[in-house]
Amino acid sequence: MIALLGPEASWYLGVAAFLFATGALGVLLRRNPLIVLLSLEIMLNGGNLALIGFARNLGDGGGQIFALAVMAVAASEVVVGLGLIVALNRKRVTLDVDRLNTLRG
Amino acid sequence: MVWGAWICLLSPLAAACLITLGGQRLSRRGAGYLATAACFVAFGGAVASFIGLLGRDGSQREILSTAWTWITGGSYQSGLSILIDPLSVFMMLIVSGVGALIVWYSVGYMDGDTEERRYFAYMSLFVFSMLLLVQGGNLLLLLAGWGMVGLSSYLLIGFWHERPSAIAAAKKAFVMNAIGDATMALAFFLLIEKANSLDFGILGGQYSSTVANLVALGLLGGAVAKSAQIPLHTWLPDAMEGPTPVSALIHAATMVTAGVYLIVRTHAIFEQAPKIADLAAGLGALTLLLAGLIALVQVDIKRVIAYSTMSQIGYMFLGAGIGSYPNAMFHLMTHAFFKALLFMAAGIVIHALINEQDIRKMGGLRQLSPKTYWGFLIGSLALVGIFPFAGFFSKDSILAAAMAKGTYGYILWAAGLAGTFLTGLYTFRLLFLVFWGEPSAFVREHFHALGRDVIAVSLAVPVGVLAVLSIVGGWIQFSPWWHPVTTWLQTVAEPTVTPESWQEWLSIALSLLLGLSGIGVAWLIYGARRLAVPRLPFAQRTLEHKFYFDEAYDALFYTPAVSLANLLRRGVEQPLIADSGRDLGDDTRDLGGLVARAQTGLLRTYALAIASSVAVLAIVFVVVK
Amino acid sequence: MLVASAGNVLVWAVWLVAAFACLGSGIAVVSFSNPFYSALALIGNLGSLAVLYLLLSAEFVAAAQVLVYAGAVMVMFLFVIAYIGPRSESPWMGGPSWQAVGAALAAGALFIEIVVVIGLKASGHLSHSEHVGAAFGSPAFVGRLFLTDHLLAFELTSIVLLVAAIGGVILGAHSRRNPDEVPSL
Amino acid sequence: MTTLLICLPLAAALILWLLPLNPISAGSLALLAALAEVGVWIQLLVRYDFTKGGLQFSDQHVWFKDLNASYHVGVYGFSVWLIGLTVVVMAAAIAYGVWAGRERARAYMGLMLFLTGAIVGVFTAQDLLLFYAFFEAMLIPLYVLVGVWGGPGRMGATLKFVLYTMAGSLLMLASIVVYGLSEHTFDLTKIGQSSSQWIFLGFVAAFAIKAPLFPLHGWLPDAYRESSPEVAAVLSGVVSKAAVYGFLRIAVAKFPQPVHDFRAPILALAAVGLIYGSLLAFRAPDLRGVIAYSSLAQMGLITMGVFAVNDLGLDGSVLQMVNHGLVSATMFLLAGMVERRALTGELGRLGGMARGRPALATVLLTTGVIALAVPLSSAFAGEFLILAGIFQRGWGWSVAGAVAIVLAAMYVLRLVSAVLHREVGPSVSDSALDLRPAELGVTVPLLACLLALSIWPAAITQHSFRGDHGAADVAAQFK
Repeated sequence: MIALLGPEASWYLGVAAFLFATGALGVLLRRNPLIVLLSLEIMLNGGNLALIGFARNLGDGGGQIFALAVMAVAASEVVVGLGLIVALNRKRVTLDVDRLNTLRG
Repeated sequence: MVWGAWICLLSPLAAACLITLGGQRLSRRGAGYLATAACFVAFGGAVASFIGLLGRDGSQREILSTAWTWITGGSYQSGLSILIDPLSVFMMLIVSGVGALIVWYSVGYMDGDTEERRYFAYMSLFVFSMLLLVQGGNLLLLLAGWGMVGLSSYLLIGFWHERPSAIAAAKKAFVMNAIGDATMALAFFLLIEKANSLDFGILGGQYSSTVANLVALGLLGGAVAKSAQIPLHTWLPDAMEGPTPVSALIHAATMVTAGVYLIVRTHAIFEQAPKIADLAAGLGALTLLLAGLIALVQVDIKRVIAYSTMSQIGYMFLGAGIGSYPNAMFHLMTHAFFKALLFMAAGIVIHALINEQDIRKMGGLRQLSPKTYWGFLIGSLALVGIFPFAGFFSKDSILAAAMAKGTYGYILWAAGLAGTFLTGLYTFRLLFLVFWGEPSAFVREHFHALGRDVIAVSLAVPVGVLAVLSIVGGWIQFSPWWHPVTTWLQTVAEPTVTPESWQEWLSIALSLLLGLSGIGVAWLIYGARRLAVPRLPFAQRTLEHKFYFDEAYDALFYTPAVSLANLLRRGVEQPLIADSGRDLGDDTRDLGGLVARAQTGLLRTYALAIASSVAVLAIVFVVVK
Repeated sequence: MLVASAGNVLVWAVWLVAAFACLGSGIAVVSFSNPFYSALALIGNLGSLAVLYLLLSAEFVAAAQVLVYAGAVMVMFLFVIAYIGPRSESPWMGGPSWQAVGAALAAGALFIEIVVVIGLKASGHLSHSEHVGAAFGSPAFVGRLFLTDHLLAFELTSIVLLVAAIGGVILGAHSRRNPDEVPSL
Repeated sequence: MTTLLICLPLAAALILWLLPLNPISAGSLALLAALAEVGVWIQLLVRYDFTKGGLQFSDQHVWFKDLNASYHVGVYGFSVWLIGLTVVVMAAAIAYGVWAGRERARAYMGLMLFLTGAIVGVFTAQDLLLFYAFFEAMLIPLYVLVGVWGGPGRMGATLKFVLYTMAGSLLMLASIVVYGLSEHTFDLTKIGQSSSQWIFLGFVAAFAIKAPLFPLHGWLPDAYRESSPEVAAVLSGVVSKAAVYGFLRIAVAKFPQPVHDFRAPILALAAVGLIYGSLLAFRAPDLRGVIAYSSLAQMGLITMGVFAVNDLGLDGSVLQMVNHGLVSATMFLLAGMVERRALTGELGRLGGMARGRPALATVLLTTGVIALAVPLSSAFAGEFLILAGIFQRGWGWSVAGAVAIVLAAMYVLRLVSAVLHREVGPSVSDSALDLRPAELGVTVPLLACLLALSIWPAAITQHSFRGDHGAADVAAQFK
């Protein structure tokens, strides 16, 4: 049986929260879709860290499984997101999320 | 006998349907003969009914034949039934007999018109409607016939439908008649409420004087409208836009006299409402005077005759109003003869002059068309009431009956006598202007005589028959000595007044005298031209404007109705109702636009919205938990 | 105990380094104007996260993180960045727009709220953690869980990946028939 | 039998939507289904026992057990006639649609058939929730039919129509829910009478919008002008009757006390609508406008008859519902035919079409004459009974009606002359044909129905209510 060495789970969660907030800031602030995607990755990783931290804290493997699933979803999202960016680029559209306002009401 | 009446009613309808459905498969002439034959069959049916009734006792002469229940409303019901009694048979004979002659005449008159088939379908429909009116076995069917007659007269007046004036006249006639229909219907609603039935029998029931007055007033409204009495008379002169046989059939012989028939048929209610009966008589007297005056200045040959028709119906109303029903009916019959004769003779003139109706362009036709002249002369004498022509026998007895009615009767009597003078004057003014003197340039240029073909026969024979009837038709009753018409109608309409013998003779003498003096004055002015036409500009203008009735109605009803409709359209319908939907829609759309502005289409805004919502929600959850 | 505490100190040290690297690289990702640098920073971020996962006995996840995420996914990112060419933006130019202020406020609020919520709701449980077996987080452990308790999640994940793959192919495909015609969005 | 009558057109609609038929076979199939529907109705008419009266051919299946709501359909004497009106007019409308060759025939014909089923459902539903379902099902295809196949202003027209009718429907739904829950059943044959004014007004609002009654007719002129002629025919001929049916079957039968309390205002609105509609019809600038506003007037009249709640008024209004349905349907179809020839419905640009077109002239004139209720026509019989009935509630109402009769003569004659008479109008070319045989095939049967009714209006008035006493039947709530 292994005890948790080093900082307790709350420290990890603090890091996770900070990562999530940083990612959110990037998503909200940046106009380059690539960086928005990267910021999204940071948010997802913040979530993953929290999942794994709880998994360790509770001794339940489910959290890790979930983190893996999140990774898979993140990969999928990257595929689609990058596909979109490439397609946009091919249409000579400026890569600026503020220019993409076709859905304007 | 019952079968005779049904055949009488239905054969014109059958002809109308056949002509309509047959369309081009029927030749134009064929349609005319089909309609004529149907009317003669109807006349045969009427004669059969007449003979059937003759064979019965006086008290048995009322047969109601119901085909089926036409309409019900709870316990109220009215059947599709016809009534065969002396009054209806009397009318059937006149309508189908004179009608058949006029339809036959039309075969010649309308020859060459491109839409002859339609014409004869309408004519047959009219005869059917008129027969339905007089045969209807209850008030509802009477109203049905009443309305159908209005409809077919609309169709016939507007027959030449490319002429805006014809269409306007037709519409006017129909709408005026619809007013009458409406007042009659209101009277019927009251009867239904009080008696839950519309059989003729209920008219004899006891009603409060208010109810009786209202019912009688409603019926009088219908009668006045149909018979072109003041104040609902303005449609009749305009209705001369129709073909001349139509004028003869509708506006002389049959339809316009329906009002008289109505009053006689429903006399029971008028006897309970003496004030309304007096009103009817008064309106008749007023009409006969005003119409006679207007006729003095008219220049259209048919309009003069039309006003004389109004005037003569005024006599009938006078008679029916004072309760002298048989005399009113008798005058109705003789009037049908001589007025149809006058119209048809005028029709021949118009036909010969290629549809010219202005008497100022006519003159001297006596030499060119002597037979027509004789026919017209007979008709005119009968109209004025000169012995021994038909009008003499019927008109004078009405005047005599008025004398038996007290002071009010004497006023009516005086009006009637004055009317006789006017009749002589305007009738012979027309005769002298059209037939006497030298042929005018216009006449010489345009006159073409009738050939000796089928057309001429179909024009001449009915005129001849009617001329004979106008001479001898009156002899069947001479009220001082013999009165079979009164006896015949006794079971249906017992007269309420019987004049003394001296009153009869005095009326005869005075009316003959006044009629002759009217003719004399006309001869002096228009025949021998010894006197100049009197110059009375104001009177003339008033008469030419027909006492401004049209103008008054225009200002009182039509213009306000149109302005009201326009006002409603612009003031209520457009802004309040039509735009209500648009406003509602616009507002919704504006609101949508407002909300849509939040949809910037910018990803970051959405993300920010999500993030802030999550932030706020998180606070809410923490606080609430 | 001493060994333990020495190990403890070591773990703390590693944690501190990894955590600060993680936070720093996260901030770097967000603030670099060139996406290429951002992507590189993200690789660092992912790597330091993997270290933290290891400290949390999640060996398999850490390995997957490095191999799949920092490896494959980020390579894809870099390819795309290289493909479209690095374009810089200057995110911090000009005064703060309402959008920027709102973003900062929202992000800050989220951070504080998460901390507060965790502190309020879970502080008691977080102070002591469960003891776990040596196998916890091993590939065998994860694999067993995936094929037993979480089979459905596993299958769904695979379907999501498949769909994403198809989507990527369609988005990236050139029209063969008409080269001018690009797939519409 | 009743269920067959509802389901036959619905099934046909489904087949049309599902099978990839070409327009011609789709049209033929739709027409065939519509005619089969008429055949089924004739069966119903023959087999309905009028001497017994009451609810017949009923069919009941549990729907929501907890709410006591069920699929319950059946036919009363008067519904027989309204169903007959529906199937005949729908058959004519579909036939005209087939002949006119509407685009996307499968969808169009399917919607028309669906509409038929829904309207028959409205006339037969004996459960409030089912009634509501059919009422809404009737409106949805109409939205589409007006909005997709209508004229240039169809979107505005549809928007108004949707807004108005949805508002009414929701009020009715609220009333139905409150009424049904308070009475613990939604079955119309079992539900008791209520004296609640609010529930009553909810129903009245819905029906008054649908009928429509003044001043809730804002949707009417546009919807009637912009929709294709056969849809306008159905709208004014049949759909408006569903509203009056609602007045009769629900408002009057179930709410005797509120009817008594609100009689004067409702009659006043109806009378105002009658005069108002007549006046506007007299000044409307186009064919459809005249017919639309005359429809408004007629609905006012029929509503007066229903709210007279006596034998005369009720008999008259059932008869007049059928009459007006047939008349206005024929008029709208004729308006469509005239518009096809002249490419306009503006009265000022029409004229002189009678010359050389005897069939058009005869059919239009005959229909017009019946529309203005010339005596001896069935419309006269209906109006006469209604006005005689309403006379007993106050003579003033009948005077208003009599004025309207005169106005009706004015506006119908104006319409007829503007199309047929006077000089040839600028939009009428000599090459415009007379009615084609197919067009005669659509209009003549409708006209024949009217003429048959004119010969024997008692066919309807004698066979509408049990024992021929409408008021008693209403008082007994048609049980």
